[in-house]
Amino acid sequence: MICLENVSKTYQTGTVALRDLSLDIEKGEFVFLVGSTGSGKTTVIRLLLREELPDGGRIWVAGHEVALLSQWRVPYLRRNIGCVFQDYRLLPNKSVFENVAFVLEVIGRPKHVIASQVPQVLDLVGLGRKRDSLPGQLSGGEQQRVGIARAFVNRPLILLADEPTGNLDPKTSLGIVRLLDRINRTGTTVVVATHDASIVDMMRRRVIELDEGTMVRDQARGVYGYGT
Amino acid sequence: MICLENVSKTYQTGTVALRDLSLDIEKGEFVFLVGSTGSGKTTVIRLLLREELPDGGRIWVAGHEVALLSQWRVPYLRRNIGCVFQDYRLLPNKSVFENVAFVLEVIGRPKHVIASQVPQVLDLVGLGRKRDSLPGQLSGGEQQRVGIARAFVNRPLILLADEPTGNLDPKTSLGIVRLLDRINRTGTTVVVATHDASIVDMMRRRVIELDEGTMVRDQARGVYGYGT
Amino acid sequence: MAANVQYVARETASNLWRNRLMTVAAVLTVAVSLSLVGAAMLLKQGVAHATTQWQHGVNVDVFLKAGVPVAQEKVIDQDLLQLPYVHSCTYRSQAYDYNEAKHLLTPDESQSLSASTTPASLRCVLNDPGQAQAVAQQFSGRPGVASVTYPSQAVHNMQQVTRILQWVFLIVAVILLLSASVLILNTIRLAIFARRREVSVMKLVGATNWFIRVPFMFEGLLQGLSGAVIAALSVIGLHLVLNTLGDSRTSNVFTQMRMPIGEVLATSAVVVVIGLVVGTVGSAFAIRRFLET
Amino acid sequence: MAANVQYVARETASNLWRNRLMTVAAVLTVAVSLSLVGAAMLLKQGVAHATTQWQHGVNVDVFLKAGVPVAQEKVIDQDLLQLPYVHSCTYRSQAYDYNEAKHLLTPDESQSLSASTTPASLRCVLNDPGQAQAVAQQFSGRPGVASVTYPSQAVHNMQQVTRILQWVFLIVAVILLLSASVLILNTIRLAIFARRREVSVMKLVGATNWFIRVPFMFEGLLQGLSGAVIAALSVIGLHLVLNTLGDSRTSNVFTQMRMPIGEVLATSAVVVVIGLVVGTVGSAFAIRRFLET
Ligand SMILES: Nc1ncnc2c1ncn2[C@@H]1O[C@H](COP(=O)(O)OP(=O)(O)OP(=O)(O)O)[C@@H](O)[C@H]1O
Ligand SMILES: Nc1ncnc2c1ncn2[C@@H]1O[C@H](COP(=O)(O)OP(=O)(O)OP(=O)(O)O)[C@@H](O)[C@H]1O
Ligand SMILES: [Mg+2]
Ligand SMILES: [Mg+2]
Repeated sequence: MICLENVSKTYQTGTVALRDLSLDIEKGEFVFLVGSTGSGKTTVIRLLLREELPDGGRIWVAGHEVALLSQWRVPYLRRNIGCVFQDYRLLPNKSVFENVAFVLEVIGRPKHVIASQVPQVLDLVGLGRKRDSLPGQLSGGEQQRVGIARAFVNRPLILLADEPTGNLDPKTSLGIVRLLDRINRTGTTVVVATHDASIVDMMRRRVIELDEGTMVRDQARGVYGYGT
Repeated sequence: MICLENVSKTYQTGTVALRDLSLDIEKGEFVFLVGSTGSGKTTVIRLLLREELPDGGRIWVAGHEVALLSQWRVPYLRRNIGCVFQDYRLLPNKSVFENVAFVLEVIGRPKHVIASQVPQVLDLVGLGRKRDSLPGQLSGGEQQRVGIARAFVNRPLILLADEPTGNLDPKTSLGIVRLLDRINRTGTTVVVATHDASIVDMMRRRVIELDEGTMVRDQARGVYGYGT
Repeated sequence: MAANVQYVARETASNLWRNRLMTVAAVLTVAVSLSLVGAAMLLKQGVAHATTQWQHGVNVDVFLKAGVPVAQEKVIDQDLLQLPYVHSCTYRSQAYDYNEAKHLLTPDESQSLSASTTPASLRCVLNDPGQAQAVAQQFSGRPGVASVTYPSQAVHNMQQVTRILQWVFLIVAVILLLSASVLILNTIRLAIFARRREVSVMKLVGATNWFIRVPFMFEGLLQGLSGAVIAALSVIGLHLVLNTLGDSRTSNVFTQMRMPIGEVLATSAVVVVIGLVVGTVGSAFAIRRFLET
Repeated sequence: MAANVQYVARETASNLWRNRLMTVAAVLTVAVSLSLVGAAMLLKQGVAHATTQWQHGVNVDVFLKAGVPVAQEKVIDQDLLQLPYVHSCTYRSQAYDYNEAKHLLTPDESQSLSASTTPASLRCVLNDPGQAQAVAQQFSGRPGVASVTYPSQAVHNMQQVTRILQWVFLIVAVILLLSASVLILNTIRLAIFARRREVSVMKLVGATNWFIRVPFMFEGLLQGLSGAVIAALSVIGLHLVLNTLGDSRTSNVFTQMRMPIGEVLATSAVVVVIGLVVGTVGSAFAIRRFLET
């Protein structure tokens, strides 16, 4: 489902974010991406979404080599990928409901489907009562949960989550991770970049650890780290 | 140093963020503010900074009642308060160095002081090598550390930190908390709003827990929570 | 073009409302700059009308000797009318000319005049004011004709001035139109720039370029339309003001510039179309670079 | 005013550079709209100059009878010059008038002329073209004078047109100035709106309002200045173009509108000052609402 082959990425500033990274994630897997801050987790997710292009190496996502994809097909790739962004990236002028509904509108879902599905997803992340708030009127954790709701409202093939619990309290975090697990059980491939040792340790899934852009660990039923 | 007396705050949307909250923080204390997401932690910090005004009750910060402060004296209040924001709030057009230096320029520090002090603080948070990057060119954790560096570069009387370790790996988090502890030992009052159970449990300092805008716990040498 | 009508309508309306400041800024820019374009177009047409009027105003005055018999007067009149470039001639009696002279001159000057010393005259309106000198050449010195007067240098100047005025206003209109386009594009670009993050987020959740672009274009269309309608109303307002000025004093330049309401409405329509096109195309153009990658 | 010079200079420079799009947008808006203002001011002055020229061009032609003795000619000349409103008179021989007529008329028309039938004339330039009729009244019919011609209706129109033209250009300049101010303020407002979060962050870390405002005002000042300098250069460019047009063909309206470079520079200076003031005050004004609370 996701395959990176000798991928490297250097930003314009000269920062080497990824060095010769290869990894393979099968359909239906649940993978934690860990590593200290600045180790390149977000960069991996950006490359998978084709927000950035790699400098070297090849990347396949859902059967397409992303670098070769023509401009107009990129949106269709992205519709297969739900993504929770580290900085939320909500549309500031749209309400919570509209932010989530937008993803369904993009793929042309009819109005009644939107009207039934969005509230359901919002209830799932515990935001049923905030559906008409604008992102600026939400607490950090609430914004993060809107991002999570948006990421899986259209049941994507792949779910990428970048630090989905960074602003959530442990109880809510647990709820979110259980949710991700449930989504994973329906066949969705889930990749979670995180610093939250407790959820990694609890779930005991595959853990890939990056350090300065290289993979230093790929463990089948891993924990967050050796040293913590 | 900080005193809230029957403070309540309702946002324009009708959300009641704080209900009749009273608390007292002495000079030189180190306080954790915990509570589930949306419980009002950020709101408390906003009120202390006079970013918002309370609907009811009175607030004293560093000897001033903030609601009675005349407009032109607000900046001088804020210079006594260093603040790490949950959403970082860096100046997007300024480099890391300039973001931190700005706080010193605001209070009119001479150039040579800035030139010596800023790199020192950046090294302390581990960003010495990123001083010329713009915030958009940093990883989430790096941005958070810029925010932390900015908050205490001018040695404020009070340091407010809203979720300062949300995007940091446990090791870096620990380093940051140790740093906060060191700052606290120089006499600075430190208030940290956090979800990070491990640091709260490790530090064993005063813990104030909010729930739906009311204080449900104020414990001298507390832990993160009962239920986790 | 996957965007359906309802989505576009809702999206456009809410964007216009939620980005009020930018909506107002864009509408204002369109309104102000297109008003100027419209006004210039109106003035150009006004001058065209006035020119026709002024050209009719160029007369050749054939002053008759006192005591010329009526028959001779008739002959002169007919000979004048036979010239192809003479449009019409009016006989003015001594009394009439005396009155006119008194009217045009200061009391001091007209003291020396009397009805009997003032000559009668034939005032001829020419089809082509350039021919005034030819008439003068042919008729001055004819029996019964005291003198023939016509504006010489002035006619020359007048023709040049009106011709050039029309050009000036046309050029001004074109320059203003270009300026307006630049200013409107500028405003739209700024407004979209302020929303570039929004555009990038839409792209990241899988929206196609058209899906993003269409509501922006409709926004631009509506902003352009509103601004242009305000501009068109200003043009019509200007027309009405000129008309009123033209009524209050008789025979001034404003009267001469009066034109049928049809032309004014046509000008307004042109302004509205320009607004629509610049708004829509400008938005499509401005959003382009934020849609790349 | 805690901001020191160095801070302001550095801050302004880096803001201008890092917000290039907005800088360019603002400069463009100032340049385009103030160019229009400057051009209108220039044209107003041009018309004022041309008016003087045109008024000098209003001649009274006193045609002399063929064979009038030179002494009588002298007397007529002197009598003419004694009138207070006659500026000067030039004697034109029969040959001269014949040549002029040939030049003004089509070959067809001038066929019937010959040097001996064309009368000699005294061409008098008036101080006040309104007095042409008075001269005509006094001299037509005098011994030795064949006829006196002067432009009547045309003089009237000409005076009206130039007077009104000056007003029109003045009003246009004022309207353009108001429009320019609105458009520039609009652009600055949008540009600052896009940076409102930045302003709020500065406030949160303890910056005083002046500390934030001064660099913004300097930005506005520099943007206004750059735009205005471009506009001033356009005005000077326009002047040079008009001058060239005025040189290439003799005696057209452009020649008549030529004016001393001093006035053009004064106009440019006014434009620059307007740009400076609108840019600075506009920025100060636009940032105001983001500084509250
Ligand atoms: N747009 C960019 N331009 C330049 N450098 C960048 C950019 N984005 C990230 N970087 C750099 O690339 C490196 C990897 O960044 P990345 O965001 O992938 O880290 P991360 O693992 O997500 O870190 P964190 O846990 O803090 O979010 C960092 O050193 C960062 O400074
Ligand atoms: N600007 C605002 N307008 C309206 N409601 C708001 C605004 N900011 C916060 N709220 C609401 O007020 C409540 C408290 O928010 P606050 O940001 O203080 O929570 P928090 O404790 O910081 O949560 P988190 O841990 O998720 O950051 C929430 O329900 C939130 O939706
Ligand atoms: Mg990251
Ligand atoms: Mg918060």
